Amino acid sequence: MNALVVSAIEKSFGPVDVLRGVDLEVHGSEVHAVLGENGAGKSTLMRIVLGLEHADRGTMTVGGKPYAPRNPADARRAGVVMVPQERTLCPHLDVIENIVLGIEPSGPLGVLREKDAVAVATRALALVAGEGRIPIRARAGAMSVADQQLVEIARALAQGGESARVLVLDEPTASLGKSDADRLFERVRALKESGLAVVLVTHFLGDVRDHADRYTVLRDGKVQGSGDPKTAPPEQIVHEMLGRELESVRGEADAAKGGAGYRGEAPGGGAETLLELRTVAGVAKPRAASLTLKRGEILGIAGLVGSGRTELLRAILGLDRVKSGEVVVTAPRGMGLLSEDRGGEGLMLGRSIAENIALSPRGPLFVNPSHTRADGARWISELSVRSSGPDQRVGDLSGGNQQKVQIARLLREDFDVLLVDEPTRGIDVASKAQVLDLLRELAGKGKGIILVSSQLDELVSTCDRIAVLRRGELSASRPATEWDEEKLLLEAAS
Amino acid sequence: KDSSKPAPGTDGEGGAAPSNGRIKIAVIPKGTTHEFWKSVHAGAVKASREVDVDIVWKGPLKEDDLKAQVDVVSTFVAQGVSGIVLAPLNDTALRAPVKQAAQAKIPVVVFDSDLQGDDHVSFVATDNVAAGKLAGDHVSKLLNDKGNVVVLRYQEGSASTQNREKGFLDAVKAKPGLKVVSDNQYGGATTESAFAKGESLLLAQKAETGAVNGIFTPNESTTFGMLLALRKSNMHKKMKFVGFDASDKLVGALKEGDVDGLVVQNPFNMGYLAVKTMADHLRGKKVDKRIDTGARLVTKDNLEDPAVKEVMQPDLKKWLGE
Amino acid sequence: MSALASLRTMRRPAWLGPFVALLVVYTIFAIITPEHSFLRSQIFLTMARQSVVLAICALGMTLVIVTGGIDLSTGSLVALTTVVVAKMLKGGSSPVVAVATAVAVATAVGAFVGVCVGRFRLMPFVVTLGTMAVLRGSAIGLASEQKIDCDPRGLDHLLEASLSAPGIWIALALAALVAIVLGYTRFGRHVFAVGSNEAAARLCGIDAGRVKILVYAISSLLAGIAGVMEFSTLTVGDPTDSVGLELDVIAAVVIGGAPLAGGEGSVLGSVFGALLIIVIRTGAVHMGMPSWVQYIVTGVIIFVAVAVDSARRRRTRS
Amino acid sequence: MSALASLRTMRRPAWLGPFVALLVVYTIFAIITPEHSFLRSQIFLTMARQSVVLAICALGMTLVIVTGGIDLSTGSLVALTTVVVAKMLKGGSSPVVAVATAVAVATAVGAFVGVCVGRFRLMPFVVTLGTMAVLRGSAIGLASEQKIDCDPRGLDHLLEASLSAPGIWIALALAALVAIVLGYTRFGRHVFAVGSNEAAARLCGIDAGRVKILVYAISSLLAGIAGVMEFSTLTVGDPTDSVGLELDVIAAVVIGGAPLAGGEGSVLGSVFGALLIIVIRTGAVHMGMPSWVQYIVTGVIIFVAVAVDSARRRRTRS
Ligand SMILES: Nc1ncnc2c1ncn2[C@@H]1O[C@H](COP(=O)(O)OP(=O)(O)OP(=O)(O)O)[C@@H](O)[C@H]1O
Ligand SMILES: Nc1ncnc2c1ncn2[C@@H]1O[C@H](COP(=O)(O)OP(=O)(O)OP(=O)(O)O)[C@@H](O)[C@H]1O
Ligand SMILES: [Mg+2]
Ligand SMILES: [Mg+2]
Repeated sequence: MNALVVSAIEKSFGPVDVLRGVDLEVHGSEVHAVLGENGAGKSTLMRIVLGLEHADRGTMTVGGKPYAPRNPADARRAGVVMVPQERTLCPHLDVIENIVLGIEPSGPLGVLREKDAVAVATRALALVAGEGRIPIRARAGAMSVADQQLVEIARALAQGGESARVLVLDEPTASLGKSDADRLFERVRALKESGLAVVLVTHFLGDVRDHADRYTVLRDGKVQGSGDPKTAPPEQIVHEMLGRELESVRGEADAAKGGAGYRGEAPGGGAETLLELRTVAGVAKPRAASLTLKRGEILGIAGLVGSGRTELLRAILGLDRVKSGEVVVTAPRGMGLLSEDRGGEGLMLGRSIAENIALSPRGPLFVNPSHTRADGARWISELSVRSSGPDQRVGDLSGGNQQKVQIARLLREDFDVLLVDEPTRGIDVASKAQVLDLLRELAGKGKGIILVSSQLDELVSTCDRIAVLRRGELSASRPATEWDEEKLLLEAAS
Repeated sequence: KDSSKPAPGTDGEGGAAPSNGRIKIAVIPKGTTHEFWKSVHAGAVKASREVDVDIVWKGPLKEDDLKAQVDVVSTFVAQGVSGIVLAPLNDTALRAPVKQAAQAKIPVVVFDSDLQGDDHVSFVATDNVAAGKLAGDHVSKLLNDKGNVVVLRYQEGSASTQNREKGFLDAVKAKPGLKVVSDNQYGGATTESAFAKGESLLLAQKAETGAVNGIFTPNESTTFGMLLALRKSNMHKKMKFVGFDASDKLVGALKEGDVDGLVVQNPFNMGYLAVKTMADHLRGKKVDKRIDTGARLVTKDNLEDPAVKEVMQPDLKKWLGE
Repeated sequence: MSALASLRTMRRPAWLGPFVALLVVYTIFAIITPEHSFLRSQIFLTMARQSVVLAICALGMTLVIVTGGIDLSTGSLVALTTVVVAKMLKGGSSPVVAVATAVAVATAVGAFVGVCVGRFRLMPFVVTLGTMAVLRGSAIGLASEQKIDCDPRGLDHLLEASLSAPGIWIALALAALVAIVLGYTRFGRHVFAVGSNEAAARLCGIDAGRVKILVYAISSLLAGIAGVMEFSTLTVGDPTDSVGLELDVIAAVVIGGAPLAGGEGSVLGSVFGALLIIVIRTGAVHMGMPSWVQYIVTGVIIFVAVAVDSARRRRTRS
Repeated sequence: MSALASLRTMRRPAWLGPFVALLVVYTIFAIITPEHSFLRSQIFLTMARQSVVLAICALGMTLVIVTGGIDLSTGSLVALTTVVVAKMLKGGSSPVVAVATAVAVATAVGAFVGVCVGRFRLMPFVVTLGTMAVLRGSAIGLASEQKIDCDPRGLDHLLEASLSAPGIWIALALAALVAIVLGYTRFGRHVFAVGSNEAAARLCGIDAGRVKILVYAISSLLAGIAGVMEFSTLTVGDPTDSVGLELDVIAAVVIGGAPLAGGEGSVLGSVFGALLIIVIRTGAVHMGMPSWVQYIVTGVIIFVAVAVDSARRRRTRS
């Protein structure tokens, strides 16, 4: 039986038509992947399913009954739960409190039953993260993005409880490492076998192939195609997503084969050194990191989640305190960081695209708003940011397009050294290829780049050299040609 | 009721209005919520009916807010009333707006507190130093010229109360047997702040051990606050307490002996004379530069005197229509 | 090892800072007052009595601030309550009816503010700024621009500087009640969640609007009770009473460790904050400091309390 | 089509709401005052004069609120400035020296607040609450608990209800200057960035601490200038002046369309907000409303202005 049926849903925000008559059927006991470019309307559709937004037109049913949730509480009563794309934990509450939020076990007069809460929460946590992986009394705000993501998945499971029919996962693995992601998919399979319908929004076509039973592609707010990902060739799916061939760019599909990867033109010993780290140690991580970065090269940093990659980048930039060691910057035009936490510290969500791109500590004393806007418009077309114009609030953009805005800002600054933390997180295949090509191109123009990514294939195909970070200790770097994904994983996990 | 409308009964009667319309006088007190100002208001209304003029009664929005009063005066000047009757919150700061009024040919009568300069027509008020001295002499008499005395002041920079405090302190300091143990605490604008201050002050001076024999407070809110503090800590009747101004509660306390004396001004008369003087001036009569409205000491004994009674309980209802 | 780790991650109670500040300030005053008169039990009781209004208001304000809101109408509401009580008593109502009416009026005002903030998503600062003016005006108008004089009919004994006066015990009981609600009930948890991340709370099915309506209603109910206590002290209805009280109340809550951004706060901290303010005030009068020195001392102590608290937090975090 | 779309997505300027509110309220008063005396040019000039202090303070407060901060010390600072000017004049200084000293003192206070907020990351609400008390105390102490009387030596002509008085022009020039700084300079950008997302601003290499120090210093400098204007009106140094002014100033800025959460705000909006408050106040005096009606009207208008603004915003977004 169909667990969730969505028919002819339309939704617009002001002048922007986001969904233009979407139909979607999800069966019980299946994992249904929803694919599409950045800004295609995937998250909006899911938010409507959860009652966070309300469709302008169209109907839905759950388990055959009409379904029109006014709010997430209605959705939960009907057995629909979701892990949204952006992080939504209460930073001041601890892990347990976050997981049982809204479903707190309680006695008469609403008095909390703490023991029951701990039991419910630890059970849910154990399912997604394994025993003891996450400290249950830590405040959510103090945890890494990956851990927060796991807590959120646990929360959705706990909230659904026994009566859950539909679980919506909006890019659940975007900030997870491989082992956490694997465990999650194992979990998803078990849930599916117990009769649950799972809607999976993702940009990882590999995951779709391995874990989904069916897929539906959205483009410009309309359904463009659907089928069985195990039989449909990846090229076809990509074509449905983009409406054109993915020729010149390397998509995820062939990047995995290492095909168009960049090799062997590493700058010679004579290239100018831009950055040198001498046994740098931060407050907790990194513990001893030494590296040199030369003009024109991309240095990859691999590591498991929590190994301290983000801290390393922050220490280099001076955002975190360096306890010992030395960061020697010889780059004349300085360094810039692309944050992995774009909502938290990457972007001013309340302000326009143009203003975000123009944000800089440098520049002339006086600024001209119309120049800023024109500049913004130029970057929007350069990186094909899907938006209504340079004046649109960044907070109203889809996740992937927000990421592009962040990149545009770095490019505009014309730094010599770019520290990029998970640059392809949450962006679609075409944009992903575009971003990686862009990095290559920038290196070609003489920039030095440090690339942190959880996508090992990305590292192998894009970098000149790769170093591995293991619990805060950075290994010596080796040419990318000497690595492949298995070797990196082995090194990082050993 | 609406205290701001032209006083009832002034419309349609008589035809004495000048050719350019009826005379409209703005009366600007320092505040509106103390009973003192209610009586002034009543007196002003009485005068307005007698001499057939319209009055507008308008205090600063916040009680005792200097800037607000300056703004009210200049707004009336801009509006172009016939005359302004003003109780200035400061003797210098109101000089400029009053000068402005004079330039706009709007005469000003000052009442209650003085104003520097001579742009105003007349000054109608109590002599506050003398009134304070009245209180000081009474306390000395009650204490037989010896003991410890406490003053709870009203507010920083308020001239009329500072004059009363000064008059009181002058009188007390003239007696070598009397010692002022505290005179640097201010009760602030409201009863509640005066009460909290008074309570803490009594404790700090160990009043319960008999270390304080006499108390003076210079206006209604400090007097009432101090009265409450004495009552709440069971120290009423244990010391001599002379306050200033009157209200039902204070008169009740006087009768019960919790207050040993109240210096009262004659606010009704003040309001009456101020408006009358202004009307006289506007109609071309000659008016005195200084008009004293008098102050007297009220005690339990003279409370029933008809003269005192009239000052203490003017018939507000009749004039304000409440 | 794990025990040690759990010790380190254990949260330092939020009220510790204000409690230490209170102790230190009290001790300093006790030492420097002549003959250590600051230690007399009567002083203690008087300070307890003086704290009652501030502390009861701070209980409600704690809830409001934890949701990330603010309430500027507290002072006006207290004044209005004294006026309503006095007016009813004067009109011949029994004390019970007068008090019940006044508290009901206050609660209704709070519910209205809550609806504006919770349902119509108006900024609490502005809504309560407007409410503050409207309530002050209503109080003055209701009292015909005068203090309302009436027979307090026993209400004046509600709050006195004596252990037998019910006021102090009522305040303590209310503090315990609010602390329990905030710390041990679903509603309390939702209050924190709404203040911490409203979107997350909504996602989890919490009706954030309802939580806010309740919070403002409770807060105003408490302000109403505080107003009754204020009436008990004044024995008149005073429409000009408690101007600026809200700033003291907010200061108490903030000193008590609740940032205005919401998501954090503790009832105990706020109560200590209120006590600290009263101790400073009483101590200053006690020392015979001129009023301007009192202002400066109060300012500096607010300052130091928060600076020290913030330094401690930073140390704990890193 | 594209022109139409761009028109529709074009952002409505933030000052439009308060401007419309101002027009509506002014028109209502002009209609209902007897003989339409509200339209006389003298009234217009008087209101302009009365707005100067509030508007100049609102300029600085706009900067502060855009960074997500708040400044409660404005009223005290204005009072302190009047006292410093008066004291210096009385001591025989020339008016220029007196004004310069007073403004310098104010700026220094602001820089201190800025260092606390920007460098030591203390909460602005609490820092300025403490500062408010300290400054009030200092003003009273400096003035020896009196109003300071002095020959204003021409400073009283700075601000008058006449087109030839420099005060009104100075205020306009300052407004233009601050608007340019906020809208057309790198520093203005940074002010918005810090208020919008401080972490992002830091990440981009903006020294958020420095921005805040500058913002509070500028804001206090403006409060200092406002204080000089206030002195010009009062012609005495009044240590009890402008109690609660900060709430009016904040109300003006918030009515002007700047949410207290920071990241948004416009100088023009704040100026209209300040004018609205003054028009209500003057109109009320003009109509001879009793003060309690005036309170209620002010409250209701604050309320309506913000409710309408919020409804408009919601409509634009969806
Ligand atoms: N509140 C809003 N106001 C205006 N526009 C919005 C709003 N929310 C979403 N949009 C627009 O709707 C479109 C679809 O966004 P959505 O988040 O659904 O995309 P998505 O498919 O999830 O993309 P991604 O893969 O990048 O997450 C985007 O162009 C976005 O700008
Ligand atoms: N503010 C914090 N307080 C306490 N612990 C933290 C804080 N931030 C991060 N951590 C911990 O430090 C570890 C490293 O986090 P970080 O995000 O730097 O890892 P990473 O290698 O960059 O992984 P990823 O970026 O994939 O999350 C995490 O395990 C997290 O629990
Ligand atoms: Mg999305
Ligand atoms: Mg990271």
